Amino acid sequence: MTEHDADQLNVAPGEPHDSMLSETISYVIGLGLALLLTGVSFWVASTGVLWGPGVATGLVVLAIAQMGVHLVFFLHITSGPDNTNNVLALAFGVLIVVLVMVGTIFIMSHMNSNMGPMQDMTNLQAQRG
Amino acid sequence: MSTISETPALGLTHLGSEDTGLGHRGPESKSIVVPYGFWLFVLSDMVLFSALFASYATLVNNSDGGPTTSQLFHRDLVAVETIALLISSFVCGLAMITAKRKNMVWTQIWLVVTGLLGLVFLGIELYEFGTMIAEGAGPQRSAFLSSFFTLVGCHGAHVTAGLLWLGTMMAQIWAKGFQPHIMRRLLCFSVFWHALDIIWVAIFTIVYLIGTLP
Amino acid sequence: MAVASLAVAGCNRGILDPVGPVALAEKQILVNSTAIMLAIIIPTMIATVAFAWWFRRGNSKATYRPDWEYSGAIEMVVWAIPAMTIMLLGGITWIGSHDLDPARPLKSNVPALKVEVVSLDWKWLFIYPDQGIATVNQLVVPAGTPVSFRLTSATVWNSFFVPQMGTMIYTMPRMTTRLNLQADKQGVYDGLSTQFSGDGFPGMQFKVQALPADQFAMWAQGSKGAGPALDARNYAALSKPSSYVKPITYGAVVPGLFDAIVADKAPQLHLPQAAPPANKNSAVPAGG
Amino acid sequence: MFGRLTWGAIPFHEPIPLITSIVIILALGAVGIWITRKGWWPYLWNEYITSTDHKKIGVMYIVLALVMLVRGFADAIMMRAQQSLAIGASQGYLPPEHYNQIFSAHGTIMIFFVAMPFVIGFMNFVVPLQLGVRDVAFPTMNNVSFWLSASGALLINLSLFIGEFARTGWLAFPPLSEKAFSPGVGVDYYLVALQISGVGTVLTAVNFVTTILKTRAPGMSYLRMPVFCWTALASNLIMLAAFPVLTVVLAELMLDRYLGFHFFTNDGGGNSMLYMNLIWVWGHPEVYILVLPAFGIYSEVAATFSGKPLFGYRSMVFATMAICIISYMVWLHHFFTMGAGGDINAVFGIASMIIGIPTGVKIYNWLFTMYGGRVRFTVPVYYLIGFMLTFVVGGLTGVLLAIPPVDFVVHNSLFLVAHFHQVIIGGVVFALMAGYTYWFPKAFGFTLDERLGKAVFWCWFIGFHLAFMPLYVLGFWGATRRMQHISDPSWAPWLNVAFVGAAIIGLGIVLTVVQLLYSIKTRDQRRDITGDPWDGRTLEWLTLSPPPHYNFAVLPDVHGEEAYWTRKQTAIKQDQLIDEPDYQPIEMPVNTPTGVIVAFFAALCGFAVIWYIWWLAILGLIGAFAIFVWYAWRDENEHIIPVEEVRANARERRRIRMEHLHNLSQST
Ligand code: HEO
Ligand code: HEM
Ligand SMILES: [Cu+2]
Repeated sequence: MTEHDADQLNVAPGEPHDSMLSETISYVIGLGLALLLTGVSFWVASTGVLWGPGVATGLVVLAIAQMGVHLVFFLHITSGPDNTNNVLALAFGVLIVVLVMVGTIFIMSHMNSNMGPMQDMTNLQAQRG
Repeated sequence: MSTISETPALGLTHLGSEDTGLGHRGPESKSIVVPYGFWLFVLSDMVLFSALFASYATLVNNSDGGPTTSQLFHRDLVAVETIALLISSFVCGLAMITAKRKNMVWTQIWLVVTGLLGLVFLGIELYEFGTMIAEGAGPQRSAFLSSFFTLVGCHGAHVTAGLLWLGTMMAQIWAKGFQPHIMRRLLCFSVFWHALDIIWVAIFTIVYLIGTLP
Repeated sequence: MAVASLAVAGCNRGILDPVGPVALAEKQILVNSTAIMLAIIIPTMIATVAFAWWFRRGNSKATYRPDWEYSGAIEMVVWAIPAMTIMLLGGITWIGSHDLDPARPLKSNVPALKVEVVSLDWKWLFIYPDQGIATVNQLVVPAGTPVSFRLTSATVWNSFFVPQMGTMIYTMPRMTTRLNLQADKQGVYDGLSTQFSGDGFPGMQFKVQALPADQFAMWAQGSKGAGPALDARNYAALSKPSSYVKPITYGAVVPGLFDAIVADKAPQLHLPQAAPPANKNSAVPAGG
Repeated sequence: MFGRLTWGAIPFHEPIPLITSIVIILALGAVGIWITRKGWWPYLWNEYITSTDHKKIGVMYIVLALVMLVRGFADAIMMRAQQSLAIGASQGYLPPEHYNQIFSAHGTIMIFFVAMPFVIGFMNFVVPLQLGVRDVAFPTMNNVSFWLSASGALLINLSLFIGEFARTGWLAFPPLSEKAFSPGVGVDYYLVALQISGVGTVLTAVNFVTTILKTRAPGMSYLRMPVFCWTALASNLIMLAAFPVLTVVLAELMLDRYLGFHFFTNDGGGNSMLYMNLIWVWGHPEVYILVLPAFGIYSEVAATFSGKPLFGYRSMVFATMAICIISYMVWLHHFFTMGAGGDINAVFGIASMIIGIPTGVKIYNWLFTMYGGRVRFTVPVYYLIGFMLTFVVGGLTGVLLAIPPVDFVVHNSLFLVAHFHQVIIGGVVFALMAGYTYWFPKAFGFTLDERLGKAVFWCWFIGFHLAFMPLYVLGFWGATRRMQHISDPSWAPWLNVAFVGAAIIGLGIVLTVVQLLYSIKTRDQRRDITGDPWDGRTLEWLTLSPPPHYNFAVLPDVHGEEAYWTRKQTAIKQDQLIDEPDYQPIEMPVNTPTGVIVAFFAALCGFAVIWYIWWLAILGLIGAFAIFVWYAWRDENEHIIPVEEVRANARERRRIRMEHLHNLSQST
């Protein structure tokens, strides 16, 4: 079996597989979107127009969007059938990343609020008072 | 050799003959296998960063009476860093496109630009670290700063490693031309370089922007 | 109050011999869950031996079914039975984790006794904030009264555990954990650290004495003012590494010592009433 | 010049390590001289040390594991002796600073340098053969991975001669492991050795996930992969996801110790609970990295020796992948007693128990594999049954530990020690011994002696129960782990029983060596000529024993779920092989010294870091980079095996195969 056959059914991550023009256009679009999202992020973080408590969430959403842009336009990870394995691996990776981060933050915030020094200060005051 | 087979009539290829999932066509070619392995490695690197992010998120408030996020970070510098890295990633993509067409001159030019922009990024980061340490806000100051320097520094170390790799790649392309195995490595390099961008997006959002919200 | 401790120690049977509500509940959960699981595990073990033996190659009476590899009914059963068991155990776990959460105060008509626990290298300091006294390696509590512990460590991690009273909990530097226990029977119980803390670790044992409430009050009153005082100086002497330390009783404690230890500020405790002379015998390193 | 390294680092004044060191050095010297005398160095260098052949690398991993098992066992028996002696008034023969090094070294070595290399060794040897391919995806990297593991093991053992080992348990919890409380080099040895071998493990994971997902024989779809390959896939996915976290948490501790950072220190706002959290993010999945391939081995053994396909293949695969994912969601069960609160404890407790469901399904599937079979009571089957009897009890105690109110009274006790030895010995070690017996003829062309093999089994089985069942009892009585001295004299009888049990295990280990030597001596009577000594069902039995470097002259074409069994049956029925295929020249990866050199620099650099010899560390790093560039410069990665050689070998093989086939069709 030739490499050519294989390429039709399966691509390597990061490998663009079109004509020069469309490849370049894909990168240009990617760059444009990334710059746009970056700009919006910095603007959102510094403007006073938006409702404060929502800003952090907004920034996270923008970051996720930008990561998506990088994945699609720079790393060429798409949902096409030729990309199944790449996407599966990515999904596994994302799952683990989420478990590690969310799990740790969830656990550690409980630990800190149950046992951290902050609460002791309030106790101290409660006892004294 | 060992070729007891129940249906000798069937040939080696099963293209389209069975709907049993990927891999029924036999081992993939190297041009698939190598970047795929590298992709897995990059994903495990992402897990590594997730642990660093988790540490940072846990320790960010433990400044031990020392400086806190909003006193330390300068958004304008970070904006420049971000743009440098973004464009570097973009130019790296251009280098891939020209490399595929075996255009030596342009490939080298784009790779040089990629590297220079990476150096700009690294320079700004080192400058930031330098001023912080000079102000007494080094990693030994508090748990918050330890985790900050480790997280951002680890990304910086990746960029440094990437630059060393880039240099090696350029030399190889120069000396050996666009042979298939060189092209595979170049592809891996570009995956690495783009992935560093993705991690940077998380860093500037979580550390620098959310960290300095009022 | 001097109950002959050695006679009692040594023949207690740890968590199988609970003396308070917490330990009792935990033992029951342990026994019940074991029984529930044994109900499946034992038949499984029997079937393992039986199947293997019956279907041994030499047995001509066993039918050989070389292609039998699937049975929907069996599949369903082998998924369902463990799943049901886990649902049952999961329910117990959910309720038990909340009911027996160490931080949860025990229900009682009697107000809880407050004790502050500090693990040192390698001994236990117990501070009675309301009584204004402190002890080392000897915890005296009134029987039938809940005890509400706040715990921390002045060095590395340890874990405070009195097997017959139930629930252990970590003591960690700069952190405060909480624990609520009660001894209903009077007696002397073993206590120890279960989290390895360095070379003197095996000597980090202490005794718990559960006395009737009135005797406890007498003990507390009698100790007050008698013996050395635990001030910043004495505390510094006490914190020097030592192991297998004999019990000590302090007749006075500087207020706020526990919180100062949590804040890592114990040496800075300068309080007016802290003056009595240092007790030289209190913290002699004892080899090991 | 030499950092903190002085003559004082060598244990001249401590008899036990000194004598051990001298004995080991003499033994190594003797082996070296013997090899030199026999002139075997070139052979070793070409056939093993620089080999990129997955089978050779697998064998090297297993040899490493067996050697380290002896070391880890020596530690264990010393601990058992100490705990039998140091009761009441006696302090035993080991002072705390020594005893504490021993249990730390035992745990570290057993997990990282016995269980891991053993499991990885089997995956190396078996997976490409079962997938019907010629090697792993990245053969050179495979060699590098092995040597990185080996240099980790080297550093740990070096701590015996130079300096000391950590006294902080196998997971080195801070703040105890921080500079303030452990100023010596022990923890540094621990950290550096694990970092180096950890890199090797991540590379292995990349290699095997790629191999399994991207290189399989034609026709081998996912649902035709042998279960061992599935478990290997799951195990490697966990490695890929878990080891980076270990790298991070160890690096953070190193930064604390070396550069004065404040991740886990008591001062500066550090938070030691974070270490506990992160190390268990890795630590819990780690135990499933070990046990999943063990389950795979049992699956192969059960099917082969029952003469039946595995019962419930699909649910086995599903259970494997379920464990793979859930194993990542339960880590908090190792610190219920930290005080996270009822909600968190309950959630993680229940999640932990849920693993019992797919595990139970696996047990029942093996059970029903035997049902209706013709079970041959070979050594691997002994281990299978021994496992099923032992592991379910260990699993039961695991589920008990996962109930927070129960864990509150048995955490850190000898009950816990008994639990994990029961699942590790009864689950992992038994599987490794079964696999060792099962695949030995494939690797070396002759079988191991049955009788001695059964004796070894009984030693492990009886020894294990004597050594660890008493610990459950002691755990209930409040006995805690890591005790250099026991205060309560009434525990003595139980501790003595445990000592006897450990000694019996020791006898089993000795008998393993005897079995090996005896089998080598009598190998001519126990040759495996057919390549299929057990009437196997998976593709590794299709080729020669030992297989040629390239495994298969032509990649086998897979039809049906049991790749080899199906074709074997059809061929028996038709009493003929298919027409000779069209042989092609084969491209195979060339040998490479990269692994040894990288490992050399890694070990050098690691040693320098441990002793603060900074110039040497920098030299090591430069060396490593130079290797990278030099290696990257190579063009020729492969050599060609000419078609004549392939054809000649294959013809010979066909002839043997034909005879075997005749015998088989005559007998059925
Ligand atoms: C190979 C290694 C291995 C394996 C397979 C397991 C398997 C399990 N373990 Fe264990 N463990 C292992 C290795 C360790 N564990 C530890 C510690 C540990 C702790 C922490 C205790 C503490 O620190 O206080 C808990 C809660 C568990 C739970 C479990 C559970 C629920 C399983 C389950 O996977 C078991 C599932 C199996 C079952 C249940 C039997 C078969 C099922 C049948 C027959 C079905 C029917 C049964 C039911 C429905 C119940 N383990 C430690 C301690 C580390 C340290 O602190 O140093 C180690 C090394
Ligand atoms: C060969 C028989 C074995 C014996 C007799 C044995 C014995 C022991 C003993 C006595 C301890 C110390 C318990 C304590 O703290 O009081 C221990 C701890 C431990 N063992 Fe084993 N063991 C054996 C095999 C294994 C194997 C095969 C593994 C893993 C693959 C293993 C992993 C561990 C671990 C992780 C610890 C904990 C170390 C620590 O506390 O930091 N053991 N073992
Ligand atoms: Cu676990």
